[in-house]
Amino acid sequence: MAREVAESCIDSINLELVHTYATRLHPTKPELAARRIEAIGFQVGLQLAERYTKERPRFGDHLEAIKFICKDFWAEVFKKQIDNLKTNHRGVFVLQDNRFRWLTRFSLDAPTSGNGTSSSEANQANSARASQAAGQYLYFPCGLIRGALTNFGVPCAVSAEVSALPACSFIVRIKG
Amino acid sequence: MIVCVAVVGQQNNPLYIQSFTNGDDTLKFHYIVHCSLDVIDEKVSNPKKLGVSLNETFLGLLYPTEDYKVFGYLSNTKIKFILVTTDQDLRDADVRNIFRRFHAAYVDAASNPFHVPGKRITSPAFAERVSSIVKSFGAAPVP
Amino acid sequence: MLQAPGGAVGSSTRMRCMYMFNRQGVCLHYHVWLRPVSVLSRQEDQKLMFGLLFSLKLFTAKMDPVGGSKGQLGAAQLQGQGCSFHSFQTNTYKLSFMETPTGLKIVLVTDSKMSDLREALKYIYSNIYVEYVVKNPLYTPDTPFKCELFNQNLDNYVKTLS
Amino acid sequence: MDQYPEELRTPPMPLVALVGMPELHSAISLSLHTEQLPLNTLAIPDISKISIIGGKEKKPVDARMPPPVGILKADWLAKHRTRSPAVLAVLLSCEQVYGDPAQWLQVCSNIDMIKGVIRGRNIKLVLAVVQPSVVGEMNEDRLTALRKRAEIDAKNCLTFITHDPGELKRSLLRLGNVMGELASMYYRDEGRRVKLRIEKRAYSSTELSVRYNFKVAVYAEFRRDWVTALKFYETAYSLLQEVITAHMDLQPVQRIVELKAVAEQLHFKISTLLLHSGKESEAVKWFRQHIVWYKRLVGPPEGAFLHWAWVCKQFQVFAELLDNSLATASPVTAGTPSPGPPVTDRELQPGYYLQIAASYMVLRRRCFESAFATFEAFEEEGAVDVLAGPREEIGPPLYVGQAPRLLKRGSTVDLQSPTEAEFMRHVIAVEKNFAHTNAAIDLLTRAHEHFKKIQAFRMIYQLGSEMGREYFNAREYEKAKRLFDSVAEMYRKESWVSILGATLGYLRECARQLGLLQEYIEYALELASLPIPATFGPDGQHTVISGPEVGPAGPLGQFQREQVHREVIGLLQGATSVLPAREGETGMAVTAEQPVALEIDLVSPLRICLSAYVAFHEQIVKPGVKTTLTLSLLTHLPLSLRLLELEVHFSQPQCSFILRSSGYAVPENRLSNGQGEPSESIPIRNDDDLELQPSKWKRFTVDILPEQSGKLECLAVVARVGPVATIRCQVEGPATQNGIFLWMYEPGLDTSPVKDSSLAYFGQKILQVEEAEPLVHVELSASGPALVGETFPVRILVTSKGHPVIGGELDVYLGAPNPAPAATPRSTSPVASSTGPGSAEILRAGAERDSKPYLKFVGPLQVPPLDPDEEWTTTVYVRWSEPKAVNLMVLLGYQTKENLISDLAGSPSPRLRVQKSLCLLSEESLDISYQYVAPFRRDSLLAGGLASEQTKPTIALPLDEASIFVVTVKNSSSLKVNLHSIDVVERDVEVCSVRKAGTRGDIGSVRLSPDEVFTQLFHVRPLVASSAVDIGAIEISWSREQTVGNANSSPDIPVGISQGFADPITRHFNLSPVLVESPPLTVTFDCPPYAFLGLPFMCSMNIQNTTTSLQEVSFSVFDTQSFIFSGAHSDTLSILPKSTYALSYKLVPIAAGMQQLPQVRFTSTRYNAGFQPSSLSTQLFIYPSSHGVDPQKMKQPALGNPGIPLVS
Amino acid sequence: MASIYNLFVINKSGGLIFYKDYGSTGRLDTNDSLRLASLWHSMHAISIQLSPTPGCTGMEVLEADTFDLHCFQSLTGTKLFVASEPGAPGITALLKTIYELYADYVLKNPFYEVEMPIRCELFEYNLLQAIRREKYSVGGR
Amino acid sequence: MPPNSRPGDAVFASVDRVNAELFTLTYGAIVRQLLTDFEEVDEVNKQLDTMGYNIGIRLIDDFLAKANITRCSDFRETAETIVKVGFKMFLGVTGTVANWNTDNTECSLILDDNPLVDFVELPETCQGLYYCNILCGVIRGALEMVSMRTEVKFVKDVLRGDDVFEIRLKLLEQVPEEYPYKDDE
Repeated sequence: MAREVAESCIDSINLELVHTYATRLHPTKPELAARRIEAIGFQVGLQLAERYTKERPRFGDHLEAIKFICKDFWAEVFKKQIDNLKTNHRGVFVLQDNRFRWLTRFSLDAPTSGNGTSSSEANQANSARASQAAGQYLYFPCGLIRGALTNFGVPCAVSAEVSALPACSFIVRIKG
Repeated sequence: MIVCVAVVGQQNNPLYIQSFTNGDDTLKFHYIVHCSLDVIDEKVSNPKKLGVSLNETFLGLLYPTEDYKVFGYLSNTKIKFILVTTDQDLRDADVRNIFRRFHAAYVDAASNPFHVPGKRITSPAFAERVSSIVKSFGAAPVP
Repeated sequence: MLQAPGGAVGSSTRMRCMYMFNRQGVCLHYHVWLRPVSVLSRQEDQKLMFGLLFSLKLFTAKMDPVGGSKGQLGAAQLQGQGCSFHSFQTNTYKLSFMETPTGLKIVLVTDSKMSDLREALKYIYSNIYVEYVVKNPLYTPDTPFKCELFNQNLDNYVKTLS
Repeated sequence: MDQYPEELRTPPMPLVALVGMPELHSAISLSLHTEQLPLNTLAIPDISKISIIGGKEKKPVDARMPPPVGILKADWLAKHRTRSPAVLAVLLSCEQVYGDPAQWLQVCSNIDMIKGVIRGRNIKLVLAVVQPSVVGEMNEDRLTALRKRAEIDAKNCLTFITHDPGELKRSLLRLGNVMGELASMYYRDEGRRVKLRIEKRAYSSTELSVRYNFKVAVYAEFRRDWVTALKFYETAYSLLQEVITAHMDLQPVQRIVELKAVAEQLHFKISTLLLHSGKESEAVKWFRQHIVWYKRLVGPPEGAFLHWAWVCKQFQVFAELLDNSLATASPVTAGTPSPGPPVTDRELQPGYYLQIAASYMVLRRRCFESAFATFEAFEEEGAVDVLAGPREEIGPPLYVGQAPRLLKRGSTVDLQSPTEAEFMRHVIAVEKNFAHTNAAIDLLTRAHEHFKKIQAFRMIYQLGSEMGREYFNAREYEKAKRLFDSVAEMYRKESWVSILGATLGYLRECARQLGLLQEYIEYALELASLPIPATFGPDGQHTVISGPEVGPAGPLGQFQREQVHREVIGLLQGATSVLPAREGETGMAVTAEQPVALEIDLVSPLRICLSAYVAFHEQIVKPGVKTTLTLSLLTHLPLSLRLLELEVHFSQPQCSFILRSSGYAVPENRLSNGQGEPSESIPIRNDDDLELQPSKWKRFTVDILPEQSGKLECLAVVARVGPVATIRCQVEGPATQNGIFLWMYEPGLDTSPVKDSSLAYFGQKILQVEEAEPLVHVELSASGPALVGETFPVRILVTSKGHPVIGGELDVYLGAPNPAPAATPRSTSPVASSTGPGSAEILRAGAERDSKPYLKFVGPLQVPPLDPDEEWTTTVYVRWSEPKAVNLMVLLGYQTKENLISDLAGSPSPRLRVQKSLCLLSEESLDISYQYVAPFRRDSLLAGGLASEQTKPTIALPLDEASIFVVTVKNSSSLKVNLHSIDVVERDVEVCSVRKAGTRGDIGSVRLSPDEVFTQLFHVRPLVASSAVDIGAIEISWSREQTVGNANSSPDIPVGISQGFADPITRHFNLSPVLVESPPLTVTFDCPPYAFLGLPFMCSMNIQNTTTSLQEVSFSVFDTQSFIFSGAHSDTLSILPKSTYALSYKLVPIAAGMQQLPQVRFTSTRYNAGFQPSSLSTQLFIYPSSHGVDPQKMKQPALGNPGIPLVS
Repeated sequence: MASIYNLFVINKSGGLIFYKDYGSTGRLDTNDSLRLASLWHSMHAISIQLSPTPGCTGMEVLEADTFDLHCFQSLTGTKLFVASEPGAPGITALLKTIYELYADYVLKNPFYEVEMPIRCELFEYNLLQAIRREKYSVGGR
Repeated sequence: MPPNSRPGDAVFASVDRVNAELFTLTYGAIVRQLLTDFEEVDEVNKQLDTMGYNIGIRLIDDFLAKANITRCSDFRETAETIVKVGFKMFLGVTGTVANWNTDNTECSLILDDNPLVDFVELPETCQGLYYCNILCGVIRGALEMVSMRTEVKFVKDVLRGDDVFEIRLKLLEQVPEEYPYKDDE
């Protein structure tokens, strides 16, 4: 029976990780902060990849590796699988998670409407702010994915998009 | 008995290599291990010809040298594990098992935050585990 | 004009409003379902409310007929020390009150006939406030908030209160 | 393998013999050879030679025979393949058979003789009766008789027909079949016979059973019965093992040699057969066991090298066999299920065996060397190698694997065979001449070839190093070095430090042997910097890498690294020298005569020894602004390294500087010696700490003051390790830093060269230095519009704002009016070719001494050096020849400082440029018009003018009449203009004289406001009649009105330059030529200056005929309502030559005011041309009453007074 | 048998005009009771201001951890309140009775000056009777 | 242990849990990144403590809510709660409180194991690093929220060869609650 910890631990550490780098250490250099956070994710990705594939045969091709990420890996880390995997068959994959666990608690200030602003545009403004804010919290998972794939010999770049909280999708671009 | 174990990284650089003989012949094993990488490449590049069951991590006997047998194991993350033994005939099952334990040990070593993936493994714990595995296999220093 | 967004919509007609104060007396959250009358400006109102709570605590702590020796009236107390109170009622409304060890004060104002709300307050604290405010990465601790998720869940919850 | 005898290498072929009728032999043996199972043929020309058939009487063996002195007869195989046939075919010509009895008897006796020969060898016999022709009848009973004689059954006696090719073929075939059958029958029988013996075991020793099994196998082979053959070979092989195990007690070398020779032969056969039947893995397994079993049989030490030679040979041969079979057979598949460990892919590679062979070859060499040493030691004087004696005394060995025999010793084998000592002496003598190294290298090379095929490149490089080692042993250092170099490259790539270390050890040694100082140092440095210390587990005992392969560097480890370090650094500092390659020589050393300057570029393996990173703290700076640079050095040498100096070089040399360890005193001779000292000019900063700690960043932060714009790149650092030893190291930006290879696999957190994390990512080794702002103000000023013709001054004011202006050049030129050409000033050449030629030009004020006040502007103006806030002004002038708007462009190019240094450096300090342009408009100052007017009330009939009436009106003037010439000047500009004079310059006074009308001579200077008009009258009197009289030109001199600071000219014209306008401009206006003719008729109109209402008065027209002929002139008068008059309204009158006719009327005005007199029109019938006085000249003022008017006046006729300026 | 701890009577200006302790542990001294009274007075006022709906007349019941406090306010602005054991029934009625006693024995007492502290045995006597009658245990005597 | 607070393992059983690996590795990666960023170990210790503090001030509410703790004014009892309930609820391990000083203002929280250090081996370059220092921060932050100003530091660390993890917890003061608005009342 693998050891367990309260999920709050993960949540807190993620939260504080972002806060530390994005807000405390490099408030003025967002991309540097991003790099750092991603790097941390990357290392964890590498290590998890190592652990999670201990007992399984090698992947035949890139697709297998990606599928592994969508299924087993995601399940291990987020207790659910990726909801939708798309690809253009030219090295770009889109992994969509309709309820990304680490975004479920994201909540913005309710639009202070009632005084003029129609809630619709307020909502738009909101979701804009949301994705912007959520963005910082996705560097880490991006790193995770990239780390794992890299370790499987799939060099790639990973970026994320927040559509409507808590849904988000990760775009994997395989290099070369 | 096992005279040498090695872990070789994705870039084919040695991550860990340890021989279990008393003789001053350590470099020899470096040559042997290094050359065995060729065989691994071959096996991976065309598995069916060499009758390896597709994508199995255990690669079986790579090749015998005059005095040794060299076994290989390739993890999903392209980490190579190599055993050099003196035994004439070993049961694949046993070797497989050794490798599995060996791999497990590596995975934990790699999970050490201070171990940078792709770098040489210096963890004493790992060395400890490995030599115990080797011993359990009946390794005894050659007289 | 103190009608808060999405306030009364569909929520139990027995709810009036809710206050949350931190230990510094800052009103972290003010939620209105139904409040035809409010004499004072929002700030005044909140300040007054906090003042009342504070005095009531001093009052009860002093008044406490069973607790042994108590310092003299208004003596500073440690968090959670001394006899506190959990509700009072007037002819027009009932005020239910809870305080956490962190000094968070939650005040629920309902119509005067409302039953005991201690559990409800606890629920609001642990299952709504903690989950959707404290754990919201965008929330800076100890600052006022108006998180959507919090509001939604709160509204849904109070509907269930009779 | 090719050292094996033929008979062993190739599968045996049945042998048959022919005798008689030699002429047919070749044909027959050919056909036999091509049988489906071919037969070798032993052709015996005639019966008498029959005895050559080899083989001896088969006598039954019995157990009492002593054990043989050998196992396999040396010549047995050969004999069976070449001398003892299985079948003998006797060819008889038919006439011998059917001929006369005499011959017949001969035949019979021959047959008997043959039978004698083959009896007991049970060689099969065949009789063939040759029938060369159709003729000659067969005689059955002769034939049977023959058969009886030969004791053979019918099918072995056949007729051989040669006369017809078809028949011949058939006969050959038949013969072939028969002989084939018989042959195999023969070999079967032989086989059976021997087998029988085996079964009976009717003999004493195992040796014999080995032999017999061998024989059976061979016979089977003759029959192509491979299975049986294999079976018996295998038994033989195992029996042989019995033999050996039987007496394992210390064998004399010779014995072992023999046994192993036999084993070798048997095994060879076995593997050949296995391989032929495509059982590679079988073969491999057999070989494995073979080696495993025999490897132990080393025998006495002095003979060890023989053993290893043998083993080596086994591998080599097997490799060759495998190679052949692979060449022929289909691609092998490993893992064919069969007992024993599976055969790996490698073991099916010939290369695999060759490589092992090579290793045994090396072993052989080693053992021999030691054996030889001892042998030398104990060898008694003058001993000779008897076995190397003369041919005739040395007999070939009787048995396989035995030594040659010394014939003269005696007759028996025992006597003949050499003693152990002799044998050893012999083999050592032989071995001495054997080139082990070459042999080994040859094997390795061949292995190399094979592994190339399967791209096992790591193996290839291992072979490489093995070869290298062989060469090294053979003291062939160049070759060794070449090999090791390539090998090292590979191990660097693979970052297999341990092996690389060993290789470097060899390389360093090679360099030492070859006396290559620089390389020696490089190898040493790299070796010392390798991450070897913990290439092994942490447990103490294993921190060195050892083994025979480590070579001269000795066991690799921290300790040894440090030794190498001390040694090489000492060398670089000039303290020590390398120990000499040979005794008596002096070792290499670093001296002023032999300085060392190492280069470490970005890919050099020496980066592990020293690498440098720089990061500018800014990306972009302005020139002359201080910026900061972080320089980080890293060495992986095992011990700290103290630098004497550190030069830092930049793409802008003036930024370069030297950090000098304060402890270090520069030797005087530094300047003198010619080594890399570009720069005593380089600024020197003392830094007391230039000591690099192993694997720890050494960071310097220094200020840089870039002065030139453009990019400033840090190129390299030069570290001075010893007085005459430098290491130049190219630098990188920190971002590119991703671990120094080899070390990047070393544990420990790799910190980044620069501490500041953002700098670590974004720091650059290149700094962008911006163009300096041109801090110069150029101002152009001119006053309002210019007037065509004037020299219009434009003032240029250059003010330096902030920095000095040096070598300034001012270029002025005209461009098309705005929008100004976007193109760079250089593209459009000065003095606007762009605007129409001559439409405008740029002038400069000429110097005082200059004749002309203005010079054409050519080339740029030199601007004197200006200090900050100094200003300089100049004026250029523009003159227009036609009204046009032009863009005056001014380009100032200059530098901010003297250029000398940078000129040396080849990069001139950039010229800063300022461009200004000003759009100038020009206007025509005056427009000029003129007209001719006839004298008052005097008109001449000018035919010419009339004639040309319908065509363009040319102006015609009466000859010698003073016509009036009116010049009108209008100020067309927007400025006030001063008109100084208007004159007409006659072209030729003789032709036409012009006189200014009016009393006042010169008009002085008239000021014309815009649009104001001025008119000047002249009298023109043509003196010559001509169709085109060029009167001359109008000459107008004007100047712009001096407006000192008047409003409309936008920028005030600075007083300094107003003189540009002062001097008047003169302009010429050529008059078009006129027609001058003498008029035939002239009419002068004559009437009083005025009249009174109602009072009659006279007026008359005098028509003068200037011709010498009568002129008819008709006239008509038109009424007007102002006057009434009497007289003819029209008439024709003739006027006498040179006379005048006066036509006069009396008129009464009936209206007052200026009134038009009745118009009169004349028509000359002669010229048929009419004309009438201009209505203007025929008007008259009528006073309403005469009151107040002096009637006297009316008397005198009034002639129109010319000269009154008519102002319209 | 639910117990009553004490009784306060406050005049319209928040002055304590009557205080009786029926056995609360660690009883209040006069100063404290005075302060508590005026504190209650002001809090009572505030509670009115804070009412979300119109027509609020101020706190009637306060549920503290260790006691309940019931408060009765007469139209004249006089406030009577008692602290009782939590969940003690009928206190409201009791207060009513007490108010009547106040009317009868205090206000009708010719020597009593309105708004002034009450010193009146009759009142106290009947008060105790009433409490007893309503079957409330009073600590102490 | 405070009254009616739920026992640690009950709480642990009730909360959402995840495989510890992710947590352990993430924390490890952070520590390593910090070490690369600030080469000094002490600085890293500081950073970890700060991070912990920030976590603590949030986590406390989660804790109180889940563990159903309504008041903690007694330091002794609080220490117990941390060790028995807190560690259990979050890290799934329990420890013990020991070495109280005479006036009950100082004690040691002792853990013989904790998931943060699985797989971890300190390289010799990192001597002086308190790998788990974040815990100190968390405790400090949490306690501060319940108005206890404390000083928390590691005194024993298995990674440094000690037999247990020992966190020294020292109470500086308990901040009483007072009316924030001085102006009126």
